[in-house]
Amino acid sequence: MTLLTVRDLAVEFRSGVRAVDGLDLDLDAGQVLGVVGESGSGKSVTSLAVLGLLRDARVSGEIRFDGRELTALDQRSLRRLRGDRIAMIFQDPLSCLNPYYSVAFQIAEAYRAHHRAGRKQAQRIAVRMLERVGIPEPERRAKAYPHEFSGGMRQRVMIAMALCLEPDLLIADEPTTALDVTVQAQILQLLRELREEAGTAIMLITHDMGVVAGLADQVAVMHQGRAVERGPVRDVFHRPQQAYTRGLLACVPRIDGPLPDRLPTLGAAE
Amino acid sequence: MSLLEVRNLVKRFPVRHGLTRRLAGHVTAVDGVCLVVRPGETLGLVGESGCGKSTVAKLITRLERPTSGSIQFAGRDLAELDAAALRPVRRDLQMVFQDPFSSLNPRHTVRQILAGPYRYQGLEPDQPAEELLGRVGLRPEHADRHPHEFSGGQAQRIGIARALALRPKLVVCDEPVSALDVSVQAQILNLLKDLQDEYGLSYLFIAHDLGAVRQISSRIAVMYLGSIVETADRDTLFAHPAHPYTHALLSAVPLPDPDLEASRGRIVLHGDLPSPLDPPSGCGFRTRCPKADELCAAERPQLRTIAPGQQVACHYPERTP
Amino acid sequence: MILYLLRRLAVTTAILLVVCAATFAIFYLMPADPAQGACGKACSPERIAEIRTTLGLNHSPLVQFRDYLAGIVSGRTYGSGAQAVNCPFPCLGFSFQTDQPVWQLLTGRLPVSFSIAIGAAVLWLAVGVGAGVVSALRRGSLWDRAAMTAALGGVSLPIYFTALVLQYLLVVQFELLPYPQAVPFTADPVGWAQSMVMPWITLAMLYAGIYARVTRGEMLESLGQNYVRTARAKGLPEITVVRRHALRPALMPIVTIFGMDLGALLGGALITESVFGLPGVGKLAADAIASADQPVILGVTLFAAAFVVLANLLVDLVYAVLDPRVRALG
Amino acid sequence: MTVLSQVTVLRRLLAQRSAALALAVVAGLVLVAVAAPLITWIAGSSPTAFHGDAVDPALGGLPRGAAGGISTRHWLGVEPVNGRDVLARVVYGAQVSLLIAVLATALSVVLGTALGLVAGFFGGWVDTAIGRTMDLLLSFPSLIFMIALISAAPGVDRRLLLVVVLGFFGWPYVGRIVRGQAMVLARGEFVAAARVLGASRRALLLREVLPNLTGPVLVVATMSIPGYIATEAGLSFLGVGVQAPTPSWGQMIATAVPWYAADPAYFLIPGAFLFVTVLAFNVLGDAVRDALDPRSKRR
Amino acid sequence: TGGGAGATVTGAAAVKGGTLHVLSTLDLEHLDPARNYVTSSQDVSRLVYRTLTTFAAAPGQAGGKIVPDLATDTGRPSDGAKTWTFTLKQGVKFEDGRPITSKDVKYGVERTFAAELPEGPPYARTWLAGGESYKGPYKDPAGLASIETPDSSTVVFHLNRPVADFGSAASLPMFAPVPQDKDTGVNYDSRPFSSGPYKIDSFEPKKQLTLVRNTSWDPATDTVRKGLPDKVVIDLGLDAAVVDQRLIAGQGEDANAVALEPIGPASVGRVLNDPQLKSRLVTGDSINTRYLSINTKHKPLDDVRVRQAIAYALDKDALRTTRGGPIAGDLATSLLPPSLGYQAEDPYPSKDGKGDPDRAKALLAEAGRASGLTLTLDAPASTAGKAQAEAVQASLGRAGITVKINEISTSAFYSTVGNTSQEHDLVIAGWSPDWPGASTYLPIVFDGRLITGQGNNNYSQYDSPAVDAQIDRIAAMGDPAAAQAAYGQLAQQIMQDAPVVPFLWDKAPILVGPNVAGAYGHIAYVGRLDLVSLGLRK
Ligand SMILES: Nc1ncnc2c1ncn2[C@@H]1O[C@H](COP(=O)(O)OP(=O)(O)OP(=O)(O)O)[C@@H](O)[C@H]1O
Ligand SMILES: Nc1ncnc2c1ncn2[C@@H]1O[C@H](COP(=O)(O)OP(=O)(O)OP(=O)(O)O)[C@@H](O)[C@H]1O
Ligand SMILES: [Mg+2]
Ligand SMILES: [Mg+2]
Repeated sequence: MTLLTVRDLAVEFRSGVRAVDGLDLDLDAGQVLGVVGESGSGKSVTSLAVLGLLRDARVSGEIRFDGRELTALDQRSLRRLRGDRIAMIFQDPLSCLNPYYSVAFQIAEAYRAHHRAGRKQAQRIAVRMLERVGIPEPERRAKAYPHEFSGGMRQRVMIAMALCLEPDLLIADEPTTALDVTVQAQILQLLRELREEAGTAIMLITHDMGVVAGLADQVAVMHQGRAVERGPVRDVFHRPQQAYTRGLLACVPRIDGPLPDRLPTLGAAE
Repeated sequence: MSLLEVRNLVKRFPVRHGLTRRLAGHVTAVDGVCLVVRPGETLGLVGESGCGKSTVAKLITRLERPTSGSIQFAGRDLAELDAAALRPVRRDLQMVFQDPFSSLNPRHTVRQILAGPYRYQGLEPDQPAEELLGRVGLRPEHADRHPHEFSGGQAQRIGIARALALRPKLVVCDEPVSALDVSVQAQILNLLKDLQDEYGLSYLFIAHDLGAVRQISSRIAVMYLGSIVETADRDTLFAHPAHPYTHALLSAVPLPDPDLEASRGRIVLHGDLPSPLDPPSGCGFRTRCPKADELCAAERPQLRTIAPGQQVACHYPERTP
Repeated sequence: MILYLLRRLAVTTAILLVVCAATFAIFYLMPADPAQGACGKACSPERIAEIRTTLGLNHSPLVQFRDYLAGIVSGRTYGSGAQAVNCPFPCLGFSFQTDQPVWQLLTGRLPVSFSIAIGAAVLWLAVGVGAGVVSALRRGSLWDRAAMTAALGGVSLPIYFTALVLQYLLVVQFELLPYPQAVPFTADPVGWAQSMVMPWITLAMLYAGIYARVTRGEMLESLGQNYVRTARAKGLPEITVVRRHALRPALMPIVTIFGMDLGALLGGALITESVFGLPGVGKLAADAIASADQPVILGVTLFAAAFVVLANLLVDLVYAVLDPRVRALG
Repeated sequence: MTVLSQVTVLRRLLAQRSAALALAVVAGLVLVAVAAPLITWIAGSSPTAFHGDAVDPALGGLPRGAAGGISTRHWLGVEPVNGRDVLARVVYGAQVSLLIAVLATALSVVLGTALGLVAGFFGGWVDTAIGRTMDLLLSFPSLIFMIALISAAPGVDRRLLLVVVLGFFGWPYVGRIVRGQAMVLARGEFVAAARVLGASRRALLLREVLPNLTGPVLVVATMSIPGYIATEAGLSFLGVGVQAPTPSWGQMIATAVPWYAADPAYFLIPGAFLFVTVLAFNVLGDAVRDALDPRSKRR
Repeated sequence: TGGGAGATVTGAAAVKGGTLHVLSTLDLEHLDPARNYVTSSQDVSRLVYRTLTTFAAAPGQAGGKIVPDLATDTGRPSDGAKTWTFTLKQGVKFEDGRPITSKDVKYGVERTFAAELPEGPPYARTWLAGGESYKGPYKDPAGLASIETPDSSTVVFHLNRPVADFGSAASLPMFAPVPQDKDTGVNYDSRPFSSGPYKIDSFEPKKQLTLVRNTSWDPATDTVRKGLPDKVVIDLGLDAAVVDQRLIAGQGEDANAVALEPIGPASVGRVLNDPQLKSRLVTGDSINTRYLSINTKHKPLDDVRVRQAIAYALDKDALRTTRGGPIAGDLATSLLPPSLGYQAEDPYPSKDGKGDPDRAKALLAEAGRASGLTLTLDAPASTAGKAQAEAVQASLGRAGITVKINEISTSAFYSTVGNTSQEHDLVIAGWSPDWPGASTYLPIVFDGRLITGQGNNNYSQYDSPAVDAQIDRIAAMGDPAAAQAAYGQLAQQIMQDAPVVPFLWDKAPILVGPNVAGAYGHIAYVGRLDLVSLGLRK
């Protein structure tokens, strides 16, 4: 069943930049859609457009979520949807957490925005969520502030916050880019588990082909605001149809396989 | 015969905290590092964020003064020299930085930037800016522009041109491609390789991206919590990592191949890099190591040779098959 | 923490000591000889010499400075014998003009300065911060532009100009208010408020302008933070997003400047008090300077400086309480 | 960090209508100040000549005629009591007020930049010493202090004294900003790059760091000029301004204070000039800051 | 307008009771009788304490008459006016009800010798026998032998020289009684013990002085003070413009208020244009003369022709305008004002007092100064001081004399110009005698032998042996009328040398609230209202 359908999405900023330009995407419930592309290809803008969080921009096209057209919704209904049915985690977990509040408060806050719950109850749920994302000693750590956490733990907090409402869709915008490989592996493992346990669909935005290969079912390759290639992950990786996709795959130095003397580059020299 | 030989390099920083700016202790950012770079080779230095890679680079280029240890370069101990004595040495020892924009003075034109090396060394420029630009694949008319008029890749080329102006023997590259987009990374890696071939340069190439390190290095050193845990030839390291950390690191790198990813066995380490403010006793890696035991807590393993061209600092290295 | 406070207090004392020494040094530049001033129109050189002895002006500057400092810490006795005058701790000397203890003069003036400063602060915080927040939320709107133009106008209006125009309009022309007078709040709250309205507005015009601009800037900054985006993505109501996630961080720098401004004002709003003729610490300073009443000038300068440095200290402590990043490490 | 070229900055500056207007006002004022002799020559007046016939001694020297004695002879009226031409005094006052403000700004910028740069760049005890000095000066009740200092120094040219005193108490504001910037810049990789190339400390300071401070320094300079104009006026108001019969706006307002009810024009005219000038500089300061800030997008 | 003529305001007469408000721009410098030496404080202190003699409570020249106060008469001279005897009235009491004795008077005079209380008049110290060596009652509790108190109501002063007007001097606050057990030294200033109709309820310097009725005061013993209001509240340190505005409005409590100081120039137009306000303006005569002092010791001012040129050049009318125009007084033609009973020709006449630059230029040319000269004027840095300085500058400028203004902060002004080494060429000054008459004026200001390095009052540093001889001659005269005439001639003699250029004989235009009665300017308090006669209409 299709959870999210994006058709001919275009985002134009007031400055005249068309960050997204005719994008089509499809994501089924419980599936992982990897969205890859170079910097500036419009990945983040797309995710924000889905949540209706873009300001100063003209959004056109269709964004259909669970049968509802999001572009037609008013702010109120969108707000109800946010967090509750569509959750989001971002690239830089430190700057995404408010330094003035404890992590449990920030998780509980998300819960209380959509459920009638007392402070105490919400706090308990926050602790449970922290435990679930693998924070050791969750009772004690709940009172801590974001700066007292390492990068990986902060991203776990973000994930806990996103998942406390058991959303249908999790949009993860570069969730591991700021992290070291060993920590990245932990977070990817966590996402994998969550998807299996809760059946949450994930829109995974990244520029790392490896991350997509390890987690996604479907993949969309973005270039200059549109999806130049879409399909099941195996097809796209093993039989890329577009030269752009092939270039993207080839220009990344790998730790396995043959070692080329010179790396192939994407397009002409800049 | 080595160009650069670093022995037991240590750097401690005082750390002050909070409102009171009280001395909270010392961070041992670099804790007894030993490295050798031979003429014409590239030594790759990898490790996680905060493990001390940049500090090593700054110590070698003497942007920081070491707490202890020696840095033998071209027959002299750089650790001992003062600013005036260092100046002539710097002609042979240059550096390329991570952020291509912040490493170029935004107020200077490219021409001024490229004249800097000669000016600061008190030399007459022997290569005009246009020539230097040509070497790194930029056009002569770029000379009169300011850095902000370039893309990240182009700016990094300018940084490389500047480092090469004095025809150095060793170039320390601190994450020169980390800030760049994937497609541009490849171009810079190719350029560095071409220049090495052309001028017989040696590189100390610092990165956290194992793929990039593999692409450019002939030998690789793996760093963890301020120390080198393993050094090996490139192929040996990727084929037979001996230190559990190297092993975990390699297994954590996602491969851009869905089938391989699905089938591969993963070692997922627990926890994060310990704080260098309060390092664990004994082996620095023991808090995350699946093999750790009492010995690891009690005694710090020394770097020892376990195979030709492979040294490791571990009580229980992986066996070479 | 205790240690920190002690160290800060030591630094504070050092600052005050330097302020004190500098002010003292100025006295030796001053053309007005207090002895001659006191001597009046019927004066002989012998009499001047006598007065110098009584006022302790015959000692070297260094000795006078030492005696002065000693007086602050432990009180001191002027003169000797039957006429000895005891000046208890904290002794800032006696006014040459009125012979009153400077400390008593200062504390007597405080209620007026406090009334002015605190009332004005409430007003400008409410108006300035409020307008700044609304402007930031409606960036580019008509409101924003109008508010920011008004703020710029407020910032550009010299205080004495505002004060006199207000007085002309409200008192002379339309007779809405009486001339400001020092009415104690306890004696007549209405009269007190009536007298304070103009000083409040005068100061608030300036500071509200400054605060509106700072608040707007800080709000725009914090509204652009990623955690505000996170808060929205959680589906929080916009009002909560603004209040909890944008305003609170934006208030931190405002706390800093507020502490400094309030500290400076509590030490006397020189121009405002002078224009409206309100006997606060600032007016005391102006009068003391005009009459070369050196002990009073010295006292006021120290007093005002003390308010500023104490406000600084307080701001730092408040910061430590409000900002978990500082608090944890403190 | 991107840096905009001078041309871009100027273009961005002029693109703001308010800024262009403010720039025009400032330019106009400078012109008026410079051309003061010419203007008074055309208007046929002098800033010091008494016109006893323009005032009515029987009424305490109130100007004859409406609105402070505005007439074809005296375009902005005359001062009460002595009948001096207000226009002439306002334009000469512009000269004095602007000169003092600009020179005080220059002094505080030079001091502030030099000390802030050294403090921020070298850090350590140098920074501690300079930083503490700045803290100290900032916690001085400077207005009281300035008045005491100025009234204590007789016989010195007040204009010079004002410049020195204002500049002296003003430099920490510049110093603080420069210090902060210099601290960031000193950690910048381009400074490290110059070090690796063997640059001396002098070269690092002057060639690498200093040019990057022009933006912030320009902003504080533009912002502090109105502050100094207002402070000079305030000091004149409190009786320690330039000496009679030299006109400055503050001193004009100060003498007009007792007359604010009897002859409002006398009070309002220099006040309006002062207000417009300070406003124009403030607008300009804002605009320069916005124009120099690469992040700021035009609304 | 003659002194006090326009003073009686029409309407109901004053009744007893109510609260009188006095609005003052000044601070009362010193209320301690030993230190009280400025006219504003003396005007106020007359409500609080009584002296041996005092001025009559009357407008115009009549106010200059000395009348008995605590004493039964104005003093009985003997020994060729070297011994003066006063007898205290019966029934005079302090505020606590104890009788006032001759000891209290003696102690009060002795206090003026104390260095701690320095500001008072010098007369006791210079005139009383043995005064040079006496250090005051704090250092010298034995007391001064030359003041005798044979019984509790008789006090005898033994002088070291004949003083014809000692009876006038006895009107100074220093001749007020001070009970020794109430003396608090320097702190006595804030609460002098009352012998008059009012006692001090509270006093906050620079803020407010509140006086309430002294029930021990017996009106039967006092022919001068009326003591009508129950309470007198004096607001201090107000802004001059605010005082004017408040009295112009005259609303609320301000209806019961009077100003202590004359209205400012800025209010003159408003008041004179409004008949209602004009009727509330009281213009009192004053014995103050304002003049421009010319430093005769400086070149080329040592040349009498240059000084005369300045006398011709000065635009007295412009100077008067800075003080409010004609209402502020009459242009001075001589050193001694008509209010002291003198009339004299102006030796340096000009049309309407606007100066005669041509005569001045001619005199300068004669003195070989045709090319002009540059002089420095010392002026106090007050609004009025600056305005006057600019007027001097402008008017002398017409004769080719360039004047540079040296602003001196008001507090330092007199000590600076009183320092002969710091004084410049010109000083704007003036003099009020301590009591009507020339004896505390010409001998102090123009006696060349009294020039001192510091604390000098002779700002022109005028040193003429002929004048000094005249001064001595007049001082020895026993007949006051002859002395007065002689002073008149002496003044003309001095004018010929032009050491000073008199420009204004002050008048004090003072506003009173609509409900205040009995207001007139008192000549001895330089035209300020005689506070003891004020009362409220209802
Ligand atoms: N608020 C905005 N106003 C104007 N242009 C914007 C805005 N946000 C993004 N853009 C532009 O839109 C384009 C796409 O940006 P986006 O952030 O989606 O890229 P991305 O694919 O997420 O890149 P990255 O990998 O660097 O995160 C870029 O050219 C960017 O400059
Ligand atoms: N000047 C300094 N003062 C205090 N601590 C420092 C300083 N410089 C570096 N450190 C600390 O030393 C440790 C090593 O830092 P370094 O920058 O060398 O790491 P890195 O390996 O280069 O990390 P990254 O991959 O993030 O660049 C870190 O914990 C860092 O916080
Ligand atoms: Mg992005
Ligand atoms: Mg690094």
